[in-house]
Amino acid sequence: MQKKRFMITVDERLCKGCENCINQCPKKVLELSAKLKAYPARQEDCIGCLRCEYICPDFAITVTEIKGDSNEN
Amino acid sequence: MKTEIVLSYLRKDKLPHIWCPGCGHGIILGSMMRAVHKTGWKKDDIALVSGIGCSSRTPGYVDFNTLHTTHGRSLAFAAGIKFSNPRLNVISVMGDGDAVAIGGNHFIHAARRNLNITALVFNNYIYGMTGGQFSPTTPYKAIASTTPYGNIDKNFDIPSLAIGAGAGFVARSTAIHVPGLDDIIYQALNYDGFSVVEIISFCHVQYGKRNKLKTPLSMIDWLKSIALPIAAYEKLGEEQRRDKIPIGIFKNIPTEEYSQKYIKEIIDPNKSKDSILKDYCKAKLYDL
Amino acid sequence: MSFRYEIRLSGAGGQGLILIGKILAEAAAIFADLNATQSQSYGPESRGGASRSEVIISDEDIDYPKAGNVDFLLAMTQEAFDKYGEMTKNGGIVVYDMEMVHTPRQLEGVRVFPAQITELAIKEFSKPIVANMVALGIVINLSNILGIETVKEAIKSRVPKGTEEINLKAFDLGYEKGKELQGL
Amino acid sequence: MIKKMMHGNEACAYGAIIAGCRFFAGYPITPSSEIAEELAVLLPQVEGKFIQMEDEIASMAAILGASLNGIKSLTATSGPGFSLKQENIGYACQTEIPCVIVNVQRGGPSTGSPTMPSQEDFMQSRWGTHGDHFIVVLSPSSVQETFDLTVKSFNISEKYRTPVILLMDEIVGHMTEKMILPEPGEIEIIDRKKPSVKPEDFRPYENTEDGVPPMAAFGSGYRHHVTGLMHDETGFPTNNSEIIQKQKDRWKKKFDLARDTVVFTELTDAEDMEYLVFSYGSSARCTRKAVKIARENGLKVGSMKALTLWPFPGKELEKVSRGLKGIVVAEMNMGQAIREVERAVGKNVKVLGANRYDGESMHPDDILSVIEKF
Repeated sequence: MQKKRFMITVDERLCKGCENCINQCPKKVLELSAKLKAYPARQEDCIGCLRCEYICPDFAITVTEIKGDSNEN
Repeated sequence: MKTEIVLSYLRKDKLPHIWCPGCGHGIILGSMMRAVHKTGWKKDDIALVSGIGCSSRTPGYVDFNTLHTTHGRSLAFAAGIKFSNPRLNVISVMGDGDAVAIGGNHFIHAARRNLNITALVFNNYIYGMTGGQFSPTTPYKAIASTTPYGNIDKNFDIPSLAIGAGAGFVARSTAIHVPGLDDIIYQALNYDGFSVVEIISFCHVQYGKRNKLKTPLSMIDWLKSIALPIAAYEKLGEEQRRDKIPIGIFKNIPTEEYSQKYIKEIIDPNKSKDSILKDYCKAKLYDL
Repeated sequence: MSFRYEIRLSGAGGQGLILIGKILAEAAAIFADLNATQSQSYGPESRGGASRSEVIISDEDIDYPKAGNVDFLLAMTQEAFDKYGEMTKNGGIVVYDMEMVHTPRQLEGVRVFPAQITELAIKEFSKPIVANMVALGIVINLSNILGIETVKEAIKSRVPKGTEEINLKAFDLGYEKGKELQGL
Repeated sequence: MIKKMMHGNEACAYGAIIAGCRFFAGYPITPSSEIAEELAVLLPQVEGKFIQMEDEIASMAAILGASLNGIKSLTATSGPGFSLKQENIGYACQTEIPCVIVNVQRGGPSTGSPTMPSQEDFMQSRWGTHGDHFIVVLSPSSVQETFDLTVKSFNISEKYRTPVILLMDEIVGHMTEKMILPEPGEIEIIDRKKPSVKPEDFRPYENTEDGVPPMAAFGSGYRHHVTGLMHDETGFPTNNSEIIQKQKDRWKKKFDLARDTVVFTELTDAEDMEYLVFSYGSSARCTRKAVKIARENGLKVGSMKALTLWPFPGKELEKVSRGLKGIVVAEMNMGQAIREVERAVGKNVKVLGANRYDGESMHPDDILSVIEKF
């Protein structure tokens, strides 16, 4: 079975750098940038559990499944 | 994916919200919006009412008919809205002090009266906005700005209070038990009568910093360690239950909703009419 | 020449004095095309506390709605008699219920009529509750301020549905009693 | 035309329903309870809603909730309840929600004299809630006026988006007298103006020409935010001092423009008067009697009855005060309106108070004895 792949986007206007997402990610995908905003440092490790999305109090994170990848076709 | 749904119900130009970085309230707001989405209600048909406090800023961010009222009075305003226009879906958000201190009387009577209002109590154990004074839910011995030597007040158990006052749907969850919280709120919204969901939020800024839980992470870990499903909680002995909080649905029984009862039992078109009103008030002014 | 007639109905709460006050006022203002006001004072208890109902009847606008120069006093308790007896104007009428007022004082310049009111209501109707209607009949007869038919119209419009007959009968009985009191 | 005997509280209930009121929330309190009792009977007959709330604060909140749905709403109370309602009366002022609050006054402070008449809430009716605000207060002196002014209260509150206080007193509330109802078509009924723009262009606190922004009902498609915080034209909270001032200036403009349409007074025996008795509510009836007696005794006395207490009819009073030998302010309190009268007429006319505050209604002698003092 093909491993699902995900993309994490962080809306920097909304992110307050609280680190909730970073702390709750089981795969340690996210980190805090120099601008004190969360960013997906290891996006390829994301398993799409959505914990970051649920725990973000600021609606800054969106996790989307990457579809239509040429490898899968 | 989920964020898109949440944002579609928010007034995006009002974001970012005023809550502190990491605050549980934002997490609850997201959960609420996903639950509302699941009901399929139209934004125009929802009234979201609040009182005063951090949680009560919620309506400002939500694209419904929104009302930010006076301290403790959310449910009283909500009663007027729901009873006068039962077509509207009415949600009332409150903080702990808002709901059961200054608004305690409205809370118990709303539960007794049983208008179809969903009361969501964001309980962060503290008066956050005013600087960390203790509330009626602040745990025993906890430190607040007005309990510098530890709290000696007994605290309210909100679900017990709601059940005692007659609410038909009573549940508790926490800000960190998402997406389970989505489902509990959804069930509360769908309940035809007065429903209460106590949602344990967290305030690391005012409560946590005084009680050795000064980061969101430490508060989240603390909540994880104390919250457990009702069934698991009930298996514990009395000693073990101390410092634990049962979460889940405590009560969910069908009841007869107040405004429907009023329409059915009080507004009787066959009743003989006052002679003056017959002549002066022919027109029906609004739809029931 | 304008006239102003002041009636004070006083006794205890529960004796129905406010109701007969309203009937008097309605008879005057609606059925007799005069002007009338009815006002009251009462204690916080709905039964037993002092109750006072005042009716002003006039052929012109009633500015001051409180009784100041009482033409007619109905006293249904000893306390009412003691408190208001002497405040009745010279040439006025005082009727008191013999059942309730045992030590009537002498009142100068006033015609005083002791009447069986509650007793009559009990004897004739086994219902002390209609004593107020008996009293009303006496008031109408002695005061001669309103026509008997206008008062009956007002009684019919004010008393609870289904009780018209007994109330009218009690009123008639009171009216006859009034004649008797006047020695007619 | 219907002729009917009613007491003031009953007339208020009928006036409310005929004005279009379809929602009442209240809490029992003497001497206003008959208003609630009447409406509990009558409102369901016109498919309106009656609710007895858990307290006065909740009652006030509930009527505001209903009014936000576009439904004309009423609450009724007396002094102690009026004190409790002040919190949300302030909210109504801040958010400009139309509503009518009846206060059938009793003696105070605190529990005071529940069954006895007074006019001690004159100042509280204007300044009961905290903060700068405007409010309209009407006061009837008869059952007929109670009916008429109840209808007017609703009209004013709808037209100007403001709470209106109907300040009654126990005498008027409990007095039964004849009332004449005009034909249905002859009673003017005003409804609030609704937005005509598209929902996305709706500004709930827009600075309109008359200062009165259109009001959209909840559920009507014009989703908006209502808050007790100072807000901008869109209804959202602001700390911008420029915007705060603009909003408050609009309130002022609104009430300045409305002023002459909401101030009602009645002047009698004024042509040759040398003395004027100023009064309101049931004291005004007593004044009429006092004036008659004074005239019989050769004194040239006239009277002004204020049907509107706030905005205070100072302008009207000032106009007729020139050249007078004295003004008596007759009120059942220790002297509240008298300060406003003094302010209006200045130092040129001597102003004395005829005050009664023993729980009994004012007597013509109370006024006559003061006229003698000039």
